[in-house]
Amino acid sequence: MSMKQLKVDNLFHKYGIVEVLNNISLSVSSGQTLALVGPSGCGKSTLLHIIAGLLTHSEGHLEQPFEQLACMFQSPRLLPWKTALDNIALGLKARKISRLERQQRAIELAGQLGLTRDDLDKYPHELSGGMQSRVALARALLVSPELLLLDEPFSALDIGLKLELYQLLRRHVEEHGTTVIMITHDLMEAVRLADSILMMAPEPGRILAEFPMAQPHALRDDNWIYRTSVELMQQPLVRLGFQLDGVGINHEDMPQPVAHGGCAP
Amino acid sequence: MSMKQLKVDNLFHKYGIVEVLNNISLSVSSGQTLALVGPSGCGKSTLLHIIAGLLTHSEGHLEQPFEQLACMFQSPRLLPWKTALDNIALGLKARKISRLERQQRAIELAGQLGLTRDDLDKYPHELSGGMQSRVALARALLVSPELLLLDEPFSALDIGLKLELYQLLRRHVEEHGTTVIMITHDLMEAVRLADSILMMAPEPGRILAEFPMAQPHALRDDNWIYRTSVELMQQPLVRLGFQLDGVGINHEDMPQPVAHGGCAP
Amino acid sequence: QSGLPVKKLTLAGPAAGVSNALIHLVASNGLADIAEETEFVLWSNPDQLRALTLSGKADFLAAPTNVAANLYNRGVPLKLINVSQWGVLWMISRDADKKTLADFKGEEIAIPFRADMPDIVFTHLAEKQGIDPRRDFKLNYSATPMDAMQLLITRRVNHALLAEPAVSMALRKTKSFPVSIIAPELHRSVDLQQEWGRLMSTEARIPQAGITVLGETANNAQLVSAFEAAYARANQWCIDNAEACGKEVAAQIKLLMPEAVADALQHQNNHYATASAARSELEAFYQVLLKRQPASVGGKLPDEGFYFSASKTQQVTE
Amino acid sequence: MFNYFLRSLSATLSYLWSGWGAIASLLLFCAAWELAGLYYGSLILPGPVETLKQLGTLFDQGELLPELLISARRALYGLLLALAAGTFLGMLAGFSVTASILSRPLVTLFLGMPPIAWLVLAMLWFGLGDATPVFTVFIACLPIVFAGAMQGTRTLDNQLKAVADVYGLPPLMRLTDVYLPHLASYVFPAWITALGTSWKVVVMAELLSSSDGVGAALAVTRAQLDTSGTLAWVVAVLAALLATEYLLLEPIKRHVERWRQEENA
Amino acid sequence: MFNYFLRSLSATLSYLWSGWGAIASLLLFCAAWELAGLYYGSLILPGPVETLKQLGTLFDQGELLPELLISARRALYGLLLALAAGTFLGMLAGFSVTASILSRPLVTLFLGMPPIAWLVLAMLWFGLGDATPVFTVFIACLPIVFAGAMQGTRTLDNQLKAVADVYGLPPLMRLTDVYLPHLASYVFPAWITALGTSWKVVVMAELLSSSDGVGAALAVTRAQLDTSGTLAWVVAVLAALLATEYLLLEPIKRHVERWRQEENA
Ligand SMILES: Nc1ncnc2c1ncn2[C@@H]1O[C@H](COP(=O)(O)OP(=O)(O)OP(=O)(O)O)[C@@H](O)[C@H]1O
Ligand SMILES: Nc1ncnc2c1ncn2[C@@H]1O[C@H](COP(=O)(O)OP(=O)(O)OP(=O)(O)O)[C@@H](O)[C@H]1O
Ligand SMILES: [Mg+2]
Ligand SMILES: [Mg+2]
Repeated sequence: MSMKQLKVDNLFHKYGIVEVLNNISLSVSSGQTLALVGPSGCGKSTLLHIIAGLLTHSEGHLEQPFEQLACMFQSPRLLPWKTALDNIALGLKARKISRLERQQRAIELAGQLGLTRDDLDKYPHELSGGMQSRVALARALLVSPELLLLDEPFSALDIGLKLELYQLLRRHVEEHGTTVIMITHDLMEAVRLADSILMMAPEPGRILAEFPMAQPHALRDDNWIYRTSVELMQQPLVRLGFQLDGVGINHEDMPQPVAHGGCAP
Repeated sequence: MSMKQLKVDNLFHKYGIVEVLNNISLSVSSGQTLALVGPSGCGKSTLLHIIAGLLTHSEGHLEQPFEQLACMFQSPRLLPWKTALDNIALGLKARKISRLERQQRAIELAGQLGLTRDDLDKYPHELSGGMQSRVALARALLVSPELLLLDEPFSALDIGLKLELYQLLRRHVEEHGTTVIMITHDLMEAVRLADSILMMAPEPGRILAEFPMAQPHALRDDNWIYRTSVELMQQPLVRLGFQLDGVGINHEDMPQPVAHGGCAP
Repeated sequence: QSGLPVKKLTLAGPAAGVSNALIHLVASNGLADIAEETEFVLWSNPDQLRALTLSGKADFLAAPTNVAANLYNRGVPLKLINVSQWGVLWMISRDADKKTLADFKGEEIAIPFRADMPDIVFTHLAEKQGIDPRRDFKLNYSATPMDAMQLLITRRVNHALLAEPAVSMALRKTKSFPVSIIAPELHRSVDLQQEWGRLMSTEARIPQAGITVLGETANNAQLVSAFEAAYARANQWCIDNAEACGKEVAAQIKLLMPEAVADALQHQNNHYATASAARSELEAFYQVLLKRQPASVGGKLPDEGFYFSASKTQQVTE
Repeated sequence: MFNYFLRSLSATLSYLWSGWGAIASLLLFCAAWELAGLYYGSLILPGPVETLKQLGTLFDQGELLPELLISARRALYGLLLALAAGTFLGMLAGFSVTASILSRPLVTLFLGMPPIAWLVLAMLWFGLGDATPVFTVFIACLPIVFAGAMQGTRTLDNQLKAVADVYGLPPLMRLTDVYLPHLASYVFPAWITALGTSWKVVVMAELLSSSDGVGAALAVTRAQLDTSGTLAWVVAVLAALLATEYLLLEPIKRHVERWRQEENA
Repeated sequence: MFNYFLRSLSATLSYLWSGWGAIASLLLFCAAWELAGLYYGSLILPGPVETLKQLGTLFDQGELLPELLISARRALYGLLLALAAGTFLGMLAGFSVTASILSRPLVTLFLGMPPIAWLVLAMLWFGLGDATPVFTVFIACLPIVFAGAMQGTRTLDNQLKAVADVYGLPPLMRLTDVYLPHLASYVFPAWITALGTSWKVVVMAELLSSSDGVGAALAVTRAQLDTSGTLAWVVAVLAALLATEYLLLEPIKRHVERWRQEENA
């Protein structure tokens, strides 16, 4: 497999006149998993949408070489007029795979995500919250994308399911060499799954720090994960980003947003 | 304040012919906080909707003496044609409180939830996921209900905000003597906030066990919370409910669903 | 008998020659010794006609004779007083040489209103001279005389069967700019009245329209007689003063042009008869209609009570 | 599967039940008609019995069906043309702001233009055959369908559009799987309105410009003051209309909208 | 506040811009008309210039405005009645399945019934004055509005209904804050269609049953084969219609729907 690299350089984004992303630069190589963490409203979803090609950024440079991508949004966004099964198979239908085959593959994957055959015949409004988000996740995984974008994929799930799905995701990533960018609020989840963690700060959204996780995935046991998360939580920039030491950011400790005018190089 | 008690006795619920709640009995007295935990799809939201009076149960008895109730749903369910501010103030508007007053109170509460004045002028589709769920939470809190029903209120929020909102919720509960029933996937959250934790199992949804938390709220520090959560996770019924020891439930260890025919007493 | 004058009389009529005298009566206050107040109401389609007869709003109603018989046979309390229109059907053609219906063989002819009186008369006369209208003509039915005129003027057809005053309207229009560029000349062709006389071996006239009296008013013989006399005078006045009459009529009925009304008056058959006098001719006419479209006269010959007669003061049959 | 069967069964039953309701309401209408008929007498308003007798006579004389078929053919052609063109143009206008700006005033013109404005032209272009009523129906129905389709396309949730983008739905599938199901709820009322309009308009157009079809027959009965004949034709048309709506459109609608939540959910 | 100002500014600008587009499209239409007019000659189709001249003459003679006002009054009364009754009945039918089952066939009857069926009754009831055209307009517009309102009410998301329940919205507020904003997107196209229909129908009704108003004037010009006069009246009606739509309805619609997401979001 050739080494592709997704690259974001000095990217800015505005909604109307409000700047929500300020001088974002990052890169992810194929097969890697990048976790985006940061407080609510700091622009994580916006960045993901830009990478997915759903939004056009105001300024800066984006290089997105992966061809097949799939995105799981923050809300499930299921098509209300399709059953869970047809929702999962949507991407395969778009690729003109026969009805029988795509249903078989959808049923198999859905089973791994803990969805029964009965659940699959239901329309979205008849599913529980967690089921809806699993259907959305299955929809994204089923197309075996080169680049997988996940916006808080596990936040609506219980511990048991989470642990199972962590394994499923890792297996999937390793089998297909998928590149993953995931947003999460759970540091332990990021530590468990990511090769690198990007900490963002709000107003305007920018990158505070990057924490590479060198430990090979095979060696990450619960103990290491807990320890590393606690260590991470001690990091001043993390405490600052999440405002863990009280209200208000101490601006002197924190990397400042870039003032910009005109087009960035 | 008089002691009211919400009581559910031998309650069953079916969607069509599928039974989703089986022989549920529970009670919550005023001022208490009850946490519902359980795997995805076990009927937690259904139970909450029944208590809120949005669904009529098929069988059994429900006594809901609280007059003012508010419910935060699993998805934000904001009215798309109202700004965040008007969404928050919805309940007060229904109570015929003047525009000025309800806006003032909404702005004040929203500030405590980390929403700025600018955010409040936005329409729901312009808010980030976490902001939407905070707006929904503020909408529920603002009416100072006697009974507060929360369906995974904090799942879309980052650690910093979560910690702040835990405090806010506790303060609110203590000031107003609010009775709370909350659904959560996070055992630590339940341990931190609840007076009692109800563990549910799926297919059909029923109650596996109840764990009272005797420790006074004032004495619950991070250490105690972590320890208690870990202890809880060791409980066989909890491991069983969340299927933490592998796939498939060992049916012999587990309380069996009640067979029922005809009307329960 | 209640004394004259009565308070108010409402006269109703269509946009056709039969209304000329009614309008003159109103305009010249010719009913002053019969009624304190008079008013003319235009009816322009069968719905209005039905509504008028049933709402009791009209006292005297001008209508085609077959419509009058139809209403009578369907239970409307009315009586025919007179027949004033005796010749209004004409063929209009682009070709000046056509003299009889037989000359139109193989041609396309526009006819307003299928199964209405002009159509029936036309078909009857055609068959009388051995023509099968469905085979020998291409009949092009339109919904209104206006549409038939349109077809004629825009050269979609070369011949049309029209009734006065549409005939005069069409001829007037085609002689005036800008219509004449497209339609340089139209001709008053076959006079269907003449054909009727020739083929039925009677007078060259058809009892086509007249005045009826409606409801309670019919019981007031004195009033009806006085009205009949006034109408006859007004009718004669219109014939004698075609242009003045045209102006009066066009002022009331905006659909009509004064010149066209005057033209029509000049070309009409100046016969006039009371209902009883016209009875035999009427019945012959009704027989023709009955044979072809029974519904157009209400399914049967109207009985005795239909014809107003001043000598007998009958009760109106309900 | 069993579930699915039950679901269809209950849908069919509820449909038949609604059929009874519809018939009851029609019978009520007939009762009112009978009363009014008694009051006004048969020249103005013959009662339903007399009208039905007349209808029977028309049928026996073999007049009814041929004329009805002629009108039905014209109504159908005009309607189909309007549905195709209106839906297509409406969707185009819904997709593209420019198309919408350009097309809307024209559609308003069409909508508001009284038929006499172009009846002459239509007679010139199309003569006195089928084409004039077909064109009249087309013109009358087009704006109705257009408005529905445009609004439906315009109101599709951007979130679902993003899903279609991300999963690379090809244009046709985007249409059939995303737009049309959403559109249905806008387009169906428009179609039903258009259906009714088409029958009414074809009759009026034939009345004005044709020598066969129901309209022409109506013109004859009207000129002959044969009110019960007129009403018999009207009843025939209405029966055909009701049959099309309840035997054709309504089942399609129910099938297409089966994903909608039922009342008490 | 500043934000809000910018927002309204850009909305107004885009509205004016769309106005230019509409005018351009109308001019295109006029060009086509001119061409057709040249081809057919002025007896069949006078061009726009001649028609406008004729319109000017009508205006100078003081004929135009009074007749237009008479027709406008009738169209407006009929339309308002239809809007009120149609929206009310449609919403009722949307709320209650029974009401819907009972009312729908009647509405279909109304929709499909050719005016001749009841014109006589209307003339008997209402005489030859305003009431008959008003009633005709009412009957013609009612089903259009009804269908829109019913479908709008039916399609309101059950989730939002639950919100209204839980927060105890009083009936009026439920209407104004929940149903009407959602309904708007269904009801506005219906209203615009009804507006156009009302003008067309009032003209046709006056043509058949009245001695004043635009329809009666049209009847005169038509009888006198004065084609340019006919077209002048038609143009006057269409101008009035366009003015109502673009100066009245469209701004209201934009205001009510300002919460909708813009295209590229
Ligand atoms: N369509 C929009 N129009 C205007 N502003 C928007 C829009 N979408 C998002 N925003 C604003 O952009 C900012 C970032 O939003 P974003 O959804 O990217 O946050 P996030 O990091 O994903 O937050 P969360 O963790 O709560 O989901 C927020 O302030 C939000 O209000
Ligand atoms: N409207 C409905 N019709 C039919 N079945 C439904 C409906 N709503 C929920 N269900 C089913 O009921 C069961 C319980 O759903 P519920 O939403 O109560 O689960 P939950 O415990 O809240 O799960 P989660 O944690 O994923 O939100 C699920 O199997 C779901 O598919
Ligand atoms: Mg987000
Ligand atoms: Mg739930």
